[in-house]
Amino acid sequence: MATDHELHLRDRLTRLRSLNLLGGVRLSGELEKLQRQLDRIQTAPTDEEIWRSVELARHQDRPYTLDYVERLLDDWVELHGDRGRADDAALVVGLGKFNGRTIALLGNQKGRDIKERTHRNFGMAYPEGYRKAMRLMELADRHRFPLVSLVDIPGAYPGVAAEQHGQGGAIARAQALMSRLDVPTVACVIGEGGSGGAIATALADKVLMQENAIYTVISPEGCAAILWRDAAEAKKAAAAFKPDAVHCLELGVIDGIVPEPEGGAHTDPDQSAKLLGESLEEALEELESVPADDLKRRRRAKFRSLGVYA
Amino acid sequence: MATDHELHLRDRLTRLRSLNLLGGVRLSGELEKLQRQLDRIQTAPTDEEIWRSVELARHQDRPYTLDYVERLLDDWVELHGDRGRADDAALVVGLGKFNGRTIALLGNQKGRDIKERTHRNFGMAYPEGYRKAMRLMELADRHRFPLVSLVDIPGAYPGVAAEQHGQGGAIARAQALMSRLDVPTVACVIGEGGSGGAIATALADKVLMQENAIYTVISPEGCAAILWRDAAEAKKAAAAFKPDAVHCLELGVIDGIVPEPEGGAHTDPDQSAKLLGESLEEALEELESVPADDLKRRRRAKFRSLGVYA
Amino acid sequence: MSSRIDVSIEHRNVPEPPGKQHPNTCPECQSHYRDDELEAALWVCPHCGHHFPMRARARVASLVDQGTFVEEAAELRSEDPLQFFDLRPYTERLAEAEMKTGLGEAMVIGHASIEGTSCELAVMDFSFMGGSMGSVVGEKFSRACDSAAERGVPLVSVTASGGARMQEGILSLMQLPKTVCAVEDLHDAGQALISVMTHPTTAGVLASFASLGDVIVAEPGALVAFTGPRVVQQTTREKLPEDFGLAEQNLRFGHIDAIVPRPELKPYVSRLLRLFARNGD
Amino acid sequence: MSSRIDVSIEHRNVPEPPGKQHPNTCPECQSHYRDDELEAALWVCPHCGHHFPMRARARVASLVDQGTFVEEAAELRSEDPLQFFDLRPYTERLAEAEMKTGLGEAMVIGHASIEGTSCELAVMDFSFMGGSMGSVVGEKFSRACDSAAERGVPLVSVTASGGARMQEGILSLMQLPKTVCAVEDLHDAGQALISVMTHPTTAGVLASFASLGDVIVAEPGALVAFTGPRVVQQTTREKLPEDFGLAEQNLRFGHIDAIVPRPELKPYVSRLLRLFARNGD
Ligand SMILES: [Zn+2]
Ligand SMILES: [Zn+2]
Repeated sequence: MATDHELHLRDRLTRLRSLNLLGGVRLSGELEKLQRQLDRIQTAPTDEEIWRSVELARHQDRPYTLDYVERLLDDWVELHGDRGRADDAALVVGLGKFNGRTIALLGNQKGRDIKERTHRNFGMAYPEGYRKAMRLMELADRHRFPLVSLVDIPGAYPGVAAEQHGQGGAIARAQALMSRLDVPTVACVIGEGGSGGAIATALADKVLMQENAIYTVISPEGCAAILWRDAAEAKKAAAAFKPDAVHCLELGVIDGIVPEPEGGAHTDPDQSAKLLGESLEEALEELESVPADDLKRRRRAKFRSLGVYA
Repeated sequence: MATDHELHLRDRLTRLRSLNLLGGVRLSGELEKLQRQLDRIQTAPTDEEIWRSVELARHQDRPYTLDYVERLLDDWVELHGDRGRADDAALVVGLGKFNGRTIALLGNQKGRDIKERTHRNFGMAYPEGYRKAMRLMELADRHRFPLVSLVDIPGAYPGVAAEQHGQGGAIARAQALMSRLDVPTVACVIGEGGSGGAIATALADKVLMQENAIYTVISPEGCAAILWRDAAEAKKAAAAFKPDAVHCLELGVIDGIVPEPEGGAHTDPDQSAKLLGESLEEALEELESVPADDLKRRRRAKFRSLGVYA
Repeated sequence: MSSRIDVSIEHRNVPEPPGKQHPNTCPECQSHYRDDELEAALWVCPHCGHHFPMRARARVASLVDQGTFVEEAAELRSEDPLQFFDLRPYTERLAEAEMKTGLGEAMVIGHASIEGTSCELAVMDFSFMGGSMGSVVGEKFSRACDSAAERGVPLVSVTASGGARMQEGILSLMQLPKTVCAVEDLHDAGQALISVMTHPTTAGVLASFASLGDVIVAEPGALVAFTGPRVVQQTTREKLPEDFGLAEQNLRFGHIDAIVPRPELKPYVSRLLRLFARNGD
Repeated sequence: MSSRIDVSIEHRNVPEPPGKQHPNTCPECQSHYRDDELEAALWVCPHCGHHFPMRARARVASLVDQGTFVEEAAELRSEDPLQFFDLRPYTERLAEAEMKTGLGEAMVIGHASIEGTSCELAVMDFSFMGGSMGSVVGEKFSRACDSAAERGVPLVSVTASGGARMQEGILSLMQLPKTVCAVEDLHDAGQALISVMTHPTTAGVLASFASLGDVIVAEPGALVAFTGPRVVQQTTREKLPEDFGLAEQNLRFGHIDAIVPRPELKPYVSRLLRLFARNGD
């Protein structure tokens, strides 16, 4: 299986090498990075390992957005409010210095204890949260701050108010805004990248995943409940739709994998932050050399190329 | 007094003629138009006439936005909603054909009977209404439709929800958006142009007033209640702050006066619409020949030049 | 962790199964019709106005000037990138859907004219796997945007979708940003998207291109919600408002521009097409 | 027509007169202080934290690095374009305000550095005719934007305003679009506006530049409302929420980024200035 998976990756590498890269769709350095990823991955994820990722991605001690902010940014100023109705604590936004440059950062924020979890709605934003995120995106664009988005949301929130306040439209418009930004954008799934709630803030020039993060169109439980008519078959569902980072890389959905400490990000938050910081820096440096028009064109072309059909 | 007022206008004309028109602030044709206005006005408004304007501007039979839409536009499609929380009936927005071209039109809409007045909150928008207006402005900008704004609002609405939903910010942002539009914009006060509620949708390339409309920073009653400590002194207040069209033209606040039928707009809505249509057409034709960048620059320069100080 | 489970079932807002009721029986007033009666009435109940589901080809025929529709990208078919197997293989489900519907996928695209004005169309069909958005739906919509941009005409989309194409996993989610980027490219080319939402327009389709229409209209009674009432009720245990998630609620909350009954849709869209036709350039 | 009257009194959200209470007596806890005590405490009650009004020059001194403030446009004075006369002539009111405050108008502008970072400042003074925005306030703010753009530094505004300058009639309203356009020009020049709202920030100032800050902060307990509680209550006859219109409510409803107690304001603004300083270009 390991060999099999490695073959897949090598195969993709070969195809990338031979590809006529239309209109600069792929950023330079892609091949080298894929090679490095390949060298690093020793074994491909088995069904058991996929499930372990699901568990680690949801681990209650896993570092959240503000844990990384604290370790990676100087002069952090959190901003609040959608300038319309509310300040949604499930999604934090702000400005800070990252390796000397000002960046705009947004991220889902889960809670550590039951009170904070309720306050932050388990990281699941309301439409007001997406609108706050859009405000930060506009601020970033206006002042040419690169945008970093940390994604960690079980899924869009299924609530009465969320629907009444226009959740579908808010998620659509957040993506549309990201597709229009003239600044470099990097998204990283740091835990659960759940469905529309995740993609709302992940239409980025570079999309990364931490090694044990998952990225899904529906949670394993939700998928199992529908297709197997039994939410307990979640493990089976996960094995079937493969939400792990390696498979996402293989499908071209993400651009790179951010390593975690042995045993998962929660075992060593400082080291996790260091590794995340290195990947973000690498991505930003590469993007900062690209002209704004090209950035936007490449970003859209990348997402418009996703899908497999005949 | 008539002569006196005429002298004022002639004086302004003389000053305009001698002015070194910095950076194309004033649109060409301004002088000719002022001359025409001057020729048309036989008598300057007395205190009595100012108060008559106040009464006519508020006349219960005065044509409202939709009365003009019906008479001036083909293929009218009203659009609804702020894409967030509500559809505010106090402010209508839509698309239609005006003399063969598609325009975006927005306007305050008062009600005719008590039920409609309540439904439309007497034309006083909530923040949701300003956000709906902004959505139309963005639509106009995206598709290069000229924007026409008809202003008819007693004043911004003093309600609990209006404050909680961010009325101040909404009015500020509506203006900011108008200052950024790349399309020709014409605003016309067709009744009451009351305070922040009016200016929210009146930061236009050309600002017109109907002959008997009023444009005020505060209603006569409000001003009287504060300065004379008696709302009944409204007539005195109106005479003091001069909200009529001729004085607004004289102060450089508006660019032209739209004639009304003898006796006021309500006496002949068809003729009122015809006269309004002619003025709008003239303004749009002039603006349509100006490059987008110049439009925006001139628009901002015009508003930045308003005020009298030493 | 029960909340986690509930929370996640957000991509399957299929309307309640009609039980044993015949598809030609009106679920609102129980009137029963012959096929040709319903077809003649555009699948709107002549008695109570209930809007029955409408198939993609019938929808196209009801909107365009006769004989003007030219289909595009009809040959596209889904692959099975995950070799997905639940109780049955994805490939089998696809084959069955094609057999049942006569369509290669849940969306039909092409160009046409409506009351004499040219446009591009992208019409979904709920009968094909619940109108779920997989790679082919995303690609077809994306091509429809490009076709509209090239021809310099507006795009009219008619949506009907119950959720994600789970069998394509994360690639199904990626059709959201894909179609969003396609709309943005269409807008940059100066063209409009007119979005017509029919029952049901939910989940990923609502959270992407359908909500980006320059004008958005819905059919009466259509469910227009990211998460449908059943899942919301399971999660929140709240009593839901009577019209929760319906077009009527969406209009009241400011999310759509109008509710247009099916018989009025063609002239309404036609009027919009005239408005969005380029101003003489 | 009583509703019309109520509706219109929206530009005079002056806080309730303190009655005969001495200005150095805390309205919250009744503690009384000597001038030098209050000055040393930045006019924040050492006992309960109540923020007393702060004069413009004191505010500038509390924010900038000592000796770095250079005032601009101090010579501007209002004219009386309407020859406005209510119970007294406008010119008399202006002269009295200048005598009382030692200021030519309700706003002071200039450039300075804060913890070593350069910026432009535009600071209002409520003591000058209730901080009402007439032509000179608008012009000074407008010039502050240009000065910031020319120097390539952010602009920090500190607002305190009870309403419109009614005596300048419609020209007072025109200061809204004027200052809005100035902020947009500042933004086009790549510079930021940091908006600090102090008690009270209402009416035209709130409905124009103050709400356009890239970052907006308020002092604790500040009234931040287009229409103040008194007029809203008169109009709606509703019982108002406890903190209606206060900074705290504005934070909860998403209108401002933070509430910053006065002693923390300088380091907070300084941090923002470092963030908005151009990234190495
Ligand atoms: Zn029926
Ligand atoms: Zn105290």
